Amino acid sequence: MTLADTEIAPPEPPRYVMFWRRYKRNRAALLGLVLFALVVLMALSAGIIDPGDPLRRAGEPLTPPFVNWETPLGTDQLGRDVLSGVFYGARISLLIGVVATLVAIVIGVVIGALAGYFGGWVDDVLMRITEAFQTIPNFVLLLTLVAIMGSKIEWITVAIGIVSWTAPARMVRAEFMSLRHREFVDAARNLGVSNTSIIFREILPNAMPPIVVYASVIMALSILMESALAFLALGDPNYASWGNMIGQGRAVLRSAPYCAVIPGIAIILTVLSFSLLGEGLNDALNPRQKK
Amino acid sequence: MTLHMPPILSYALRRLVQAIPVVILIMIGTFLLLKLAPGDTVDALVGDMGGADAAFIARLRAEYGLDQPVWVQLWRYMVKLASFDFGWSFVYEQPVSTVLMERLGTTLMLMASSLSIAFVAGIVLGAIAARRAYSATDNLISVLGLVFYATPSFFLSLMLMLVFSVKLGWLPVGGIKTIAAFYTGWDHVWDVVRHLIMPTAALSLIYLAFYLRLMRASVMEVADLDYVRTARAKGAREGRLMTHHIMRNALLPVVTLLGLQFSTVLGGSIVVETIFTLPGLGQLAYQSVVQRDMNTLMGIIFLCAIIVVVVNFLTDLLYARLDSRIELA
Amino acid sequence: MTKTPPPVLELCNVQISLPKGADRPYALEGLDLTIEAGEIVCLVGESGSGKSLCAGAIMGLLPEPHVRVTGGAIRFMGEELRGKTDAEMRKLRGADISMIFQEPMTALNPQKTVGWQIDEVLRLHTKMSKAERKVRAIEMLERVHIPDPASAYNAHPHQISGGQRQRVMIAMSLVLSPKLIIADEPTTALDVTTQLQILKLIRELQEEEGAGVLFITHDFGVVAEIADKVAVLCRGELVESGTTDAVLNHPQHPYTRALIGAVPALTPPPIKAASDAPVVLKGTGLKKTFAARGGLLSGKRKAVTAVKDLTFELRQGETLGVVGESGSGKTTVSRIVTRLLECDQGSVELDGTDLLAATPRELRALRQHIQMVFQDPMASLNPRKRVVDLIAQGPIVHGADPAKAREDAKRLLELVELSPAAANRFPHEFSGGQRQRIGIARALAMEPKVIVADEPVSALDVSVQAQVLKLLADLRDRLNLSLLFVTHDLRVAAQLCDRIIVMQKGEIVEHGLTAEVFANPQHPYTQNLLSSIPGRDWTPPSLQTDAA
Amino acid sequence: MNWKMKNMSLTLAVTGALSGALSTVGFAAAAEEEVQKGGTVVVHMISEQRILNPGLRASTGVYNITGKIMEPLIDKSYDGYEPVLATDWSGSEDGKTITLKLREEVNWHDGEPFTCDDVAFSAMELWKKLLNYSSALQANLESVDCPDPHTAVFNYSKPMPLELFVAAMPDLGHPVPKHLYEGTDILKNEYNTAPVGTGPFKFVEYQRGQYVLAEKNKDYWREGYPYLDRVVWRFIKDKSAAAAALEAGEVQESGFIGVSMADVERFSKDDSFSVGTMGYENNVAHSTVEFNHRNPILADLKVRQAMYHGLDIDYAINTIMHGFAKPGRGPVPSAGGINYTDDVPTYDYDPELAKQMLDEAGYPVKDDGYRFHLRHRPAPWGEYTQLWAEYYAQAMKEIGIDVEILTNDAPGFLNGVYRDHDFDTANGWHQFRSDPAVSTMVWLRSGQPEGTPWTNQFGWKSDEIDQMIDDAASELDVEKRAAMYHEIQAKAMAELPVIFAIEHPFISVTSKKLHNHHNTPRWNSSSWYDLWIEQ
Repeated sequence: MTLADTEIAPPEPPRYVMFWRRYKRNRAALLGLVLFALVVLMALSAGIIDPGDPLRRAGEPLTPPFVNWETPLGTDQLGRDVLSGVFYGARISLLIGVVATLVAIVIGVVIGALAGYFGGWVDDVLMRITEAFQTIPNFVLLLTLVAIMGSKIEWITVAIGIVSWTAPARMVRAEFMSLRHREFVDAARNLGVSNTSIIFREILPNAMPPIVVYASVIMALSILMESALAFLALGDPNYASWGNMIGQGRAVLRSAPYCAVIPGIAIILTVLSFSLLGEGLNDALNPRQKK
Repeated sequence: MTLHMPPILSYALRRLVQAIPVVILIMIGTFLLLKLAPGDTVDALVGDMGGADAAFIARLRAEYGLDQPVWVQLWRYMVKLASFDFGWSFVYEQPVSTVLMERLGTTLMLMASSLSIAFVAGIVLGAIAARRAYSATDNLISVLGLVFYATPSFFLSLMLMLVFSVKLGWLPVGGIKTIAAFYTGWDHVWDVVRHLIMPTAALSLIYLAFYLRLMRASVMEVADLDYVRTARAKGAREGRLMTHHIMRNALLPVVTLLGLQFSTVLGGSIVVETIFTLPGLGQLAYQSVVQRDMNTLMGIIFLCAIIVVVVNFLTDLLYARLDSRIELA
Repeated sequence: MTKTPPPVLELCNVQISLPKGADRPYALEGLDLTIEAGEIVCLVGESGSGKSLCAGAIMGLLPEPHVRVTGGAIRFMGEELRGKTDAEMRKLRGADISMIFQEPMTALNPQKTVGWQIDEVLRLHTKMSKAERKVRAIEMLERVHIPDPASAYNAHPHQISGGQRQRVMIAMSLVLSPKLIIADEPTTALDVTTQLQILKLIRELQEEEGAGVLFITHDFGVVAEIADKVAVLCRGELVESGTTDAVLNHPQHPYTRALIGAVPALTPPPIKAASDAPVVLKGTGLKKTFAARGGLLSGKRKAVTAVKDLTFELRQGETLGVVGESGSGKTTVSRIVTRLLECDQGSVELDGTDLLAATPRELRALRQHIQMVFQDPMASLNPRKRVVDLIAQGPIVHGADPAKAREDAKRLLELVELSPAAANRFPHEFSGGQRQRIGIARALAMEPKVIVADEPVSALDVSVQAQVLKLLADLRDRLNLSLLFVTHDLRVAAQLCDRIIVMQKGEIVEHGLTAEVFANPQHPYTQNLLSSIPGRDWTPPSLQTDAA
Repeated sequence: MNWKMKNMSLTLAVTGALSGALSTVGFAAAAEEEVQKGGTVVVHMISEQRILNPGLRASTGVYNITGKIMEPLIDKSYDGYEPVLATDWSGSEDGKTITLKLREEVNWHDGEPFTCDDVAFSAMELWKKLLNYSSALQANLESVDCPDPHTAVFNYSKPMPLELFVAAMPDLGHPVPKHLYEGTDILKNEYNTAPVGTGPFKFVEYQRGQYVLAEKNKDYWREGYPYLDRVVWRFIKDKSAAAAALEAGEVQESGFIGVSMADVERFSKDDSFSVGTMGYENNVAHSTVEFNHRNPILADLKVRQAMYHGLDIDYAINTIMHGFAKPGRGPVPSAGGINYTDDVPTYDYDPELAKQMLDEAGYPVKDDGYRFHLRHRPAPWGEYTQLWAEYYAQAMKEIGIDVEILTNDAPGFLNGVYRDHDFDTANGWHQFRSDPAVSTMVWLRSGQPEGTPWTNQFGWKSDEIDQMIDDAASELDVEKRAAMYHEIQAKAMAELPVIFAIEHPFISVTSKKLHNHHNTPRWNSSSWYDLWIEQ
């Protein structure tokens, strides 16, 4: 028996293995992963399922589902194929979700990191700005931004990002405020590392896990916001998006409910998958110290 | 601040002073933002009327001062605002303050009821889920909560309306009261409650998941703390642990969220108010944007700012009540 | 058949299993332990030895089903506890078996008053009226020597000091005169002077009540202070047990011998001739005040002075100890001299250059000459960086060729006695002591003139502590380093430091050669400090161990 | 039964109704039944007009409400023009003077008598100065004389056709009480939102965003009327919610296509409701495609014609309008009476021809698969307008024209098209107001000030048509005038400044409990003095 401290434990499995072990403990998160994979698969295979323009007239208008195998999920008021709309819509929804989230996270990280790291008047000014943004109801701000620039999908996506950055900014700030006093930050400063490097190379990677988890929330909210815009007839009609499909489908909700219900279910499942994914990420990235 | 006043007052005053630059920032920002949007309220009015001739349009624009440079308009507005004059709504042909006051009641009722239901239900369900973490019950509660959360609010609202108003005929389709029924007293209250049930349900089901998730995480965290172990070592049963030891500490982060949530809910209520024809601030804000009703929108944002300041203040007080570590003096 | 009353606690061949994937299948295996009434039995072990789970097993509070008792017998007053229902166990807990925890701040509910929490025990287990309970609780607070028990009754935990909180904990666990008290590291979180008082209190009350005490600790000093009998645990196995005298002074098992051998003796190093080496680090008139946050509603900030008018000198090759209890300002000193914290007044001259007056550019250049080893080996290493990058980071920042810096880093790993093969691992794959070695390697990579070590071994187990201290001393001598060593542990200071500064409330109360100060403390505070060292009368036997 | 067939028959029925067989579709008269007095009728309003003064705002949304409270001088019935506050009207030979006889013993709701002073004040201060469309119409009005309290003489500096004057009066001839307006800031007068009129119902309250409530005027000048106790106008912006309110019986009538077209069709098969286009003969609209002729491609007539050939109008009518519409035949709709003609050039759906024409015009398909790209702005009113835009974009893609749709809210749309001219094509619906001169010809007449919605902002100019429009406006002879409009219509169809693609009436969904409804050509705007409800 030895007390020698220098003996090194056998190496741990690689990080992704550990990650996966923790992730799969949460069964609901596994469901989320399956759903998410399904949505991604739909987005990827949209061009294979239906190589044409999803907005073209594909059959008799308002054909119910399971009647014509050319259009298995039926057609909408203008004879557009619901199935291909759902598949192409997955692309748009994922695109909106991912890009809007990136925009929100990037803005949030920069503002939150600066405020949390430097503190003092920088923090005061940035937090006042954040509060200002938080005070304006974000959907009202979104409507205003869309009113300014019109309903182009690119702009809608960016605008959703712009109205979503405050929460990640606050989270990043809180993380930075707690991390900046951690000894490893002192250690880096003590080595003469510059502020920029400390912020982005030392602290940020450690501040990311909760942000990554929250990103799933923003993704979910982005898709819901796009659909709410479409409900108010402010979506971009040049693309098949689930929001647009519901927005138009609700006109025939009573006579041809599938037009709105099918994309509605697609949204629910996608948003659900993001949320469950977030729960799983939370378990995997922020393991609670169990004794 | 050398004045001797109760700490709560001086705290309130301090919060107010802190809020002023934020409010000014918000007001100027909103003003300029809306000015960036193409068209003005005259365009919107003329569009609503189904058209008008050029002279009429020019006259209206001069009448509303919209022919002035933006900076002049902004300056005039801010000067008026300094004396709490919100100006005139050209869309409603009423002072903005009147327009706002008419809507405020509905909004506050809707928000108070849906937030409190979401809050209470979220807390209870979140606590249950946390105590049975990773069990079937937990999965059921969590997934169900998330399904509601994932449902677009208009979708949920339309479904509720379809079931409860059209098919079952139990609840009124929309509005805040039965028109021309002239109820008084408790009948009136009951009437309003009936009108609020569905919109409240739609809104609260969505926000419920927020609180549920937060509460679940919070309870799981607090349940691991040392003092809970202490209480267990004293011989307390699980139920008592929850009610006497875990709950209050677990509530702290949830209460913080409550304060931040107000504006979000106001934005989220736009769609619900539109569907249920509730004359609330959310719908008014939406209408003000698409009608470029500058003064009304500015009024709403100002009101929002005030409410957010007040709600945050109350949250702080509540927080202080809940957390004995925070000193009141 | 039994004529004598049964022992308070009897553990026979207790086995606790761990979940799959843990480092070993059983947390405890074949543990036998007996505690008679009126006896204090110390269960000693390092972290991970399974000593806390033993307490959990007795209380029936293991995190089941992952960790559970899978074998043996746990008898309390002759009665088998295994197989008792939860309701039956609840009746015992708090009344007949009570527990005192390590961290009095977190072990008390922050939202409830002290009185409420003591009252809860009475409410759960007795039918006393409210008034009776209150009388009883205040009486109990009095017994644990809390000044003004009536007002303490209404105080929240955060409103009283750490020592008083532990007294409350004790009051709470003794209020129903339990037969068995389990104390899990009850003094580890306390300052040395407070620690002694609490130990005395536990002793005093236990004698009054005649209860059996299972005292869990890692500190042989504490054992020497309080124990009647000792049991030593190593990785779940009982390696040695016996009377205190037998185990402390005549350990048999190699592990026990190693542990005891690692306890620093209180004999300071021999007095070196007054050094005439050049002064490398000189602090003059340092002052630092913090703006403490006031209450939420008042918003007023009170200024708290952390360090006032501090002056010191550190010579080449010398180790200067900064000793004090929490709140003495010793950590602030380490942060000021490395300029991690901006100072209000004074100067820190590093080889004649004022570090505090340096421009940011100059400061960056100066930093390579003064490096730091931090307290918490986990927190001071960026968990997202590989070890080699952590060590090479400093040189790279200061312009070294990255490839060469990484090569050097591997060599430094060897220097701190770690295998260079582990260079590409992440910090969490190392043990605490290993991490601290990495921290030292990182500091050394800069080839500094001065190393400031802030409590570098306080988070480590005693055996590891000795090894790290030895490494530090070796390196210091080999590389002719100057060391500013901040510590609360007088034993550690005695072992390593040539000179010490004793700080209290931001001020130096005494300074001088370590041996002189230890032998003949002048200031009452220093005297008090020295006389509070647990086990000060026990000199660990000089043992030949097979550990490094 | 085949879906499409059903729709076709519906189309035929509606088309039939529009072309003159007015009494056959939708609402059968219920003259035989016993009239029940009392009760409340709740009407759905899709948009909220916050000013309740028809003397200040010419808009059907305003008339819908104020029509019951404030009355016009003249209203329109299926038999022609009906005297309301004016009992008789005549014009002078030179067309410069119009004399009205006013109804006697009519009181305002506050008890003051209605006299010529009110008419003169309203005409000079409101109709001429403040009322949209009217200020152009009354531009030449010099004065209104009151020889006696019940005679009003309108003096014009240029001839004013009596036919035009009378046709305009139902919409643009609502007097306001002078005693409540004189000496005040008319635009901010409190009675603008709490109207005082002479009508069968008195204003009670206006809850913004919710409803307007009016109650029976017991002193109404038509003896024994009205039948109803109350009328409530409920604002429900969401069409699905409105449909639900109708089904739940909370609302008895929804006009101006207040529910989605799909629900219109659904209600048409529901026994509790009658659905029809009656009562909107005065308010027919066109769904359009508008061109920006500043774009050299679109300035080419051949391109515009080709695009028209690329549009399957029948398909659009069936799918988007669910059959409740007919193909457009130029600026004057078939409801335009004598001024309408269908003897105009037409453009059949023929995508092959369209492609060929575009090739000929010099726009072959390029490497990216398109001939050229267009930016299209759809009007944000009505879900069918959006669908029409999307159909148009798809139809154009099929003939090789890429159309990108730019969605905006109302001010953004109006600004983009009518002020900034930042569009290639646009679509919306444009309402016909009883006479082509009121608001239709401004679509074709050049020289409209920038920023005036629903006017010729298309950069299109035809001196010939400008001249014809001006001539028709001052032509006093009804027949000659009609002939001029026929010519303009044909010319517009030939040169296609705008594609008047679909003529659609407005549609009402009405509970069968209501009786005597939709019995005038502008029924929703009329006074409803004879409307009653089964209790």
